[in-house]
Amino acid sequence: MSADTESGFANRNLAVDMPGVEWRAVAKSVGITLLLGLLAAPLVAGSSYIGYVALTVVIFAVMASGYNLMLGWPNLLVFCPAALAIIGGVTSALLVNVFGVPYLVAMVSGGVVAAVIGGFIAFSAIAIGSSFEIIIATLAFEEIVYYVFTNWHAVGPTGISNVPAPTAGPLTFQTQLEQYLFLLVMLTISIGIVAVFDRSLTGTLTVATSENEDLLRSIGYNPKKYKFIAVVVGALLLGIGGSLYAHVNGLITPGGFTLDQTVFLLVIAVVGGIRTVHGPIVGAIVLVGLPEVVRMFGLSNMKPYIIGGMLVVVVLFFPRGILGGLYDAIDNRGDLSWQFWK
Amino acid sequence: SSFGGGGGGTIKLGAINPLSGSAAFYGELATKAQTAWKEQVNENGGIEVDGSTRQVELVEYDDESKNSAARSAAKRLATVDDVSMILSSWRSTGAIAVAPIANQNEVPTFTHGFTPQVNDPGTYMMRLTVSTVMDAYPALQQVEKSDEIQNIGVIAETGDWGDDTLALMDWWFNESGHEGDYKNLGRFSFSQQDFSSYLTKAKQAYNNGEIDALYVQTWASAMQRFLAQQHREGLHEMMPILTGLGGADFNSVDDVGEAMENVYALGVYTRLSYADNDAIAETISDEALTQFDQYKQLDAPMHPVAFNVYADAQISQRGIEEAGSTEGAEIRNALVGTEFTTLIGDATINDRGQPAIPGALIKFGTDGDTPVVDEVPWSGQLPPITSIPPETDL
Amino acid sequence: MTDLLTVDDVHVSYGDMEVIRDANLSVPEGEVVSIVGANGAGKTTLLDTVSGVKDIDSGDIEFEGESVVGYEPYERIDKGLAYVPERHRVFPEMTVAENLRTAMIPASDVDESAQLDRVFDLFPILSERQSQVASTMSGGQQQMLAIAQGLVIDPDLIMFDEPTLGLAPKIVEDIRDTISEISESGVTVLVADEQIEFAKHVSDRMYLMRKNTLNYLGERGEFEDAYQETVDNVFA
Amino acid sequence: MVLLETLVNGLIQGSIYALFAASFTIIFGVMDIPNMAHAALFAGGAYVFYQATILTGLPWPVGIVVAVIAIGLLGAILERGIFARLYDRTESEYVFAIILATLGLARIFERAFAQVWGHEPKEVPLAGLQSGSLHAAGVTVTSLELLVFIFSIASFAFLYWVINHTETGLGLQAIVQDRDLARLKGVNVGRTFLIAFVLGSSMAGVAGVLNAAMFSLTPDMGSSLLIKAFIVVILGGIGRVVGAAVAGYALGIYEAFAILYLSSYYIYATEFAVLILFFLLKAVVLSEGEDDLGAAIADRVRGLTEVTR
Amino acid sequence: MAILEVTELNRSFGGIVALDGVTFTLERGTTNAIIGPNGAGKTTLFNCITGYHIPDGGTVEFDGEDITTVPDYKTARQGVRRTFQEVDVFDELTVAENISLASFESDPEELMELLDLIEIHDKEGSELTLFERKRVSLALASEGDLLLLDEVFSGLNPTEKPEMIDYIDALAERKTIMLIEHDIETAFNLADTVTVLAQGQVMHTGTPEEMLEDEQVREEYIGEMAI
Ligand SMILES: Nc1ncnc2c1ncn2[C@@H]1O[C@H](COP(=O)(O)OP(=O)(O)OP(=O)(O)O)[C@@H](O)[C@H]1O
Ligand SMILES: Nc1ncnc2c1ncn2[C@@H]1O[C@H](COP(=O)(O)OP(=O)(O)OP(=O)(O)O)[C@@H](O)[C@H]1O
Ligand SMILES: [Mg+2]
Ligand SMILES: [Mg+2]
Repeated sequence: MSADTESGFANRNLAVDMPGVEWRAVAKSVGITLLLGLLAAPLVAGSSYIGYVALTVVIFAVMASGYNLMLGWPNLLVFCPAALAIIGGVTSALLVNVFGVPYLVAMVSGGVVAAVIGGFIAFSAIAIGSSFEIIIATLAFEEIVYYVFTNWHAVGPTGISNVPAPTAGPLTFQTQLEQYLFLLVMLTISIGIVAVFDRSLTGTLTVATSENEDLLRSIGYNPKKYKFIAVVVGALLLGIGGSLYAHVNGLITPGGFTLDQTVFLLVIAVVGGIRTVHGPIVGAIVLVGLPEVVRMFGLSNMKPYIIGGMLVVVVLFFPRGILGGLYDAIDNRGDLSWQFWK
Repeated sequence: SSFGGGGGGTIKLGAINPLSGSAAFYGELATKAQTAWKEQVNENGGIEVDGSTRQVELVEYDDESKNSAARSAAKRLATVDDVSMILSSWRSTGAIAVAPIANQNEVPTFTHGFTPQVNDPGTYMMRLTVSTVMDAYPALQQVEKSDEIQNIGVIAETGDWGDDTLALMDWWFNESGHEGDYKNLGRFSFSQQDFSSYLTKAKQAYNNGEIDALYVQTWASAMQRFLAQQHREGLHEMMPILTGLGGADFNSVDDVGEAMENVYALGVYTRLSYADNDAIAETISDEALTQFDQYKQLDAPMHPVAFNVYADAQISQRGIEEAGSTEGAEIRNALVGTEFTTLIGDATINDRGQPAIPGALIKFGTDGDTPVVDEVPWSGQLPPITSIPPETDL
Repeated sequence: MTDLLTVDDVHVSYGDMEVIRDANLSVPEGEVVSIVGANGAGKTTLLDTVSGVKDIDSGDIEFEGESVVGYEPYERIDKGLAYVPERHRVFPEMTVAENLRTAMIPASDVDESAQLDRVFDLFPILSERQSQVASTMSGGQQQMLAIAQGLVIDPDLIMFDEPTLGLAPKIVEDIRDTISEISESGVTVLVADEQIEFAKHVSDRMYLMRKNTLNYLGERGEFEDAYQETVDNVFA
Repeated sequence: MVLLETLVNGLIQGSIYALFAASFTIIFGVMDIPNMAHAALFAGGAYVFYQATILTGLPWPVGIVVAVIAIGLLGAILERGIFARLYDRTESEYVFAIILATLGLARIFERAFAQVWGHEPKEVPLAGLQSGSLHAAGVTVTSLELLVFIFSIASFAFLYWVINHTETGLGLQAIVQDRDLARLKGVNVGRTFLIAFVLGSSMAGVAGVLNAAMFSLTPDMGSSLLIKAFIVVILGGIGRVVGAAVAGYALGIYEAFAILYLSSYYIYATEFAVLILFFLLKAVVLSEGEDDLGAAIADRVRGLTEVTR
Repeated sequence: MAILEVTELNRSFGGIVALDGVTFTLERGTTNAIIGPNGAGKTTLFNCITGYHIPDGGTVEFDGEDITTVPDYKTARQGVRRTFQEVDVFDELTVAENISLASFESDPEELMELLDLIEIHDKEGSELTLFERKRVSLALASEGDLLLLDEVFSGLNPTEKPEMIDYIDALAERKTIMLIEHDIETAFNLADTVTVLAQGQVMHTGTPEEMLEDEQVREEYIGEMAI
């Protein structure tokens, strides 16, 4: 037994691994996303409805990945992901529509602007500290963003319409399949960013902030820094997600990015599995897909009961979400070979 | 159309109704009116297309009062269900979300949104619904005509309809140089419960001689709350309240009782509810009244919004029959510019999807505590207005 | 002399893990009985079961001649059974005074102000700091508050889990004296502690808890040798 | 004159916030349950009352009693059936769990109300109080407004007494701070929490009746009040009854004056901005180890005067 | 050369004066005990030295550098490490992860060897016994040059105490140590110097022997039992 443990320890050689990024794990996460995404591509061909749904799934998966970074690792209950997303979306739509900036530049700018605002939010949230106060302050911020956009002439209550489809240099992603492939690349990059974060010292330290700040400080780390990084990177992804939303749908309206949307992103993140790299994808598939299934079975009338009931059930029986629960079940079985995709 | 040609196949028509969320009340009415219409049509054999009559099949989706859901419903109706028309889509932002899909897939869609933003020439978004700007027109006429009312205070919602209203006021009084003036007394949110502070402000303005009447822009249930409250505070005793559709078309005018005293409101569909009043009856064509009598036989709601939805369906049917086709583009061609008679009266729709429909400005009074029509200061055709400043003058 | 508390053939487990096997204990009225034993031996668990916080698998616990199995902690406290848990657990955001008032909720017939006077007499610092929030007190001060919470309900039997943890030697002496005092005033005391020196000093009888089993070491005068023997055997 | 009237308007608006926030104070402020379904309980009370009085024809006092019992019972079912299973989760898991579960419940309830009673806004007369009015110093208020004002003050007074001067209140605070220790110290944890939740729910039910009587009854009648209630409870200082009451009225009065003088879109935006500033300020003023804003400010002031002396 | 110089340190909370002009010096490589009644200000002193609390007045110099207002996470990097009175480790991380997180220069494996943690390197923090937790928290603090240990012996049983003494002795070979302790015997065994803190003030400083002989210290603080 003890010999076993010792060799196990030597194999893991944690002391050396800790500070760097576990690139192999990251590569697996990214690879799986891309692979499964490509396998789903035939469904998207033509202008099929399921393809349209798939686009929505991917966009929400990107946004929820960003939100998951804030919720899952530092456990900060920031309640304004929708505001960050629309900031990214509006920035990018205006840059393209008004200034004729190339799409990729506009998208990244949208992300960056959201990240800068995210920085202010992170700063405030860290200063405020108490979780309920953070919830309310960020909710208030979201309302302010809503008021500002609805009253700003460039946006207004009816938002920005006629937002052109995404482009990359000479490529224009016009058909559903083209858009899907482009979105898949963006999702893969997002998952990569989250995976790198998860599998690095920074990620570990960010988790540690939610557990015991005093202890973390006593061993020489500044918890604020790690919370800050998580929120800013999360905001970046949310901003990019907002840009994808605006350009794929051709439209972005402030009314669509208020508390409802925030709650939707929260539900995606939690149902999928907080602090799991792929949780947001699973959550987005379930929550964007479920209404379609409900429709297919002609249960539209029952939808509030089905969604509401599902939330209660997930909370009661799968507190770590679908993916978190799955990992736990696999862990408990002790079958490590299954963990390759974690 | 999966059944192929001939008389056997059904005609598929879509509907996007808010069955839950903030606009659910309208969704509920729409569903009932559309179902009653469908049953009536099918009982009579169906819609006649190119020599054969075909049964109507309705595919309805809930838009949850949300734009994203409205959009995916439209996409589904256009691509999966392959409907010939969409009988209803709600809210202005909802219409904006639905418009690109309707246009791309060439599915004529009736909307109950009020925004001019979907009114580009050639659009597939059509309406028999009054836009915000049309809404205030008769009231402004009244200001023009009346000696007592020179300056009005305006209370408007936050959001695009309120913006449109204030822009119209600005254009009417300041740019076009109509007599009188307006004063912005504040914006409130649709979900507002309490109007006391606005009422205080209006009273103050009235007492200072700054305004002679109050124009309130809002819709249905908020208007109902507003009227009830201004009545409790005795505002109606001092000055008239001017308003658009919201003041007359909400759920049940009777509920508000005495509060309707001294209210001027635009009646379009509401006129039918007051058809037994002589002054009102004069504004409604005989043909419309006959159709309304038939409507009353149906198991459909006696509510102005339901009348409007029913009229949409009527026009859709005529459009399909006129076109002799279930192809969206042809139906649209048939709809534009043709004069149809519906239960709300004769109406046309222009190339921008905007209607010209009959309406009246109703001044309410009360009999005991039931509201009655006092007089009808204005009636006639409401012209299509698609932008601010309005392109068309009355 | 009657036994105020008896524990009969009690078994307790956490999930599948049995942490107390067949424990038997009697605490005669008016005496000080202590349980010593290493970390994780099960002392806390035993006190938890007596207080009603933890359920037993089998066996019986009698207090004042009646079985209390199945009774909730608040019912047992009302019968006069106080419990001071380990590691100075107090309500962190309550003030000292609120902590004491909370402790008195389940005790239906005590003279509140007299009891407060008594504990303030014992720990003057608590009297000075009545409106200080408990979490801002020093570790030792919190321990004093925890002990005071047990005493204010004027119990018939009071159980202390590691009462001297984190207390300065001088205060430990005070606690020792207090235990003797309350014992003399007729209150029965059950102490669980690793500090054998302390236990030796205060106890009339002693038990040793070792690897989930409870062994009786004897009365004052006997248990010193018995303990030494066991320590020599087990820990050598 | 206008000032007085605006003040009265503010107090009325504040009473409505306070009315809703009072019942929320015990559930969210004291028990730490961010119950997103609270607005549904609020509307539920009004629907039960509507069913009992208007549709069934019972006299209004009976209607109130029925509403209290029905919503209290509903609260009991929620507490036992759902919340009780979540209490031993870690803090952030608990917050997520409660928020999500109650969001789910809110949807279910709203839908159920709509299916049973329809979406149409309902007028809910309450003992003819809407029409009675009082005039004094040139200000008019309806009897109902006066009742709502009195009721909201009374609610807070009652809560203050329950939380600070009863064993239930003390036990409640103990449970929230350390559930296991509270049980160990003899607090009847299950019963205390149940009582408090039922109390909060019933209060929400009655508040709903009053709100429906003042305005109109719809399934989502309370949803715009919910966020205000969060603000009020947190501004007042979690768990502080007097703070919540003051915050409720302050918010109402602020809005009344803002409508009069700001006359812009920005009333709510400024309100939220002030809120954020308040939190930041509080975070700056309170340094480590302190949790009482009043004391901290007093401390700062004392420090200043000592330096200048 | 002095590794730590504390001069006239003051800190109060509201009206409570926790530290009242505390002055002392620690020599490099020594082991020092702080004893004193409950509420004397011992933990607060640690908090002020590390920068967890910023003192109201006075200075703290570490290695000749003024660190009075340097926040704790920076002083930790400079070499001032502490344990907490409430034993803290990261519950969700394994022992090995805990320790590698805290080690910048030292070799985590060596540290685990020293504190006998190799066997349990794979256990998560939440699964540890008190003694194991104490050892891990000691390991977390071991990176520094100056280790501030807050009641590391409390709650340990008579067999564990000697082991803990060995661990601290081993660390003391390389580090300067300052420990708060209520167990006089253990404290005096380990310490080169003893400081008595009472009501926020340094009452006495000296060798353990001197302390034992001091009437006042014995009477007011140590009592007769502990010896
Ligand atoms: N909540 C729990 N869940 C699972 N096991 C537990 C729990 N509490 C205690 N145990 C286990 O029960 C056993 C007895 O623990 P207990 O706390 O009663 O010991 P103790 O003698 O009081 O130890 P100490 O001296 O450290 O306080 C230990 O092995 C412990 O790990
Ligand atoms: N955050 C705070 N707010 C108010 N008072 C405090 C705070 N922290 C400490 N105190 C007070 O300062 C004094 C010193 O506390 P400290 O924790 O330093 O004592 P200590 O010497 O470590 O005692 P112990 O041996 O009991 O742990 C105590 O009276 C305590 O109540
Ligand atoms: Mg124990
Ligand atoms: Mg201390």
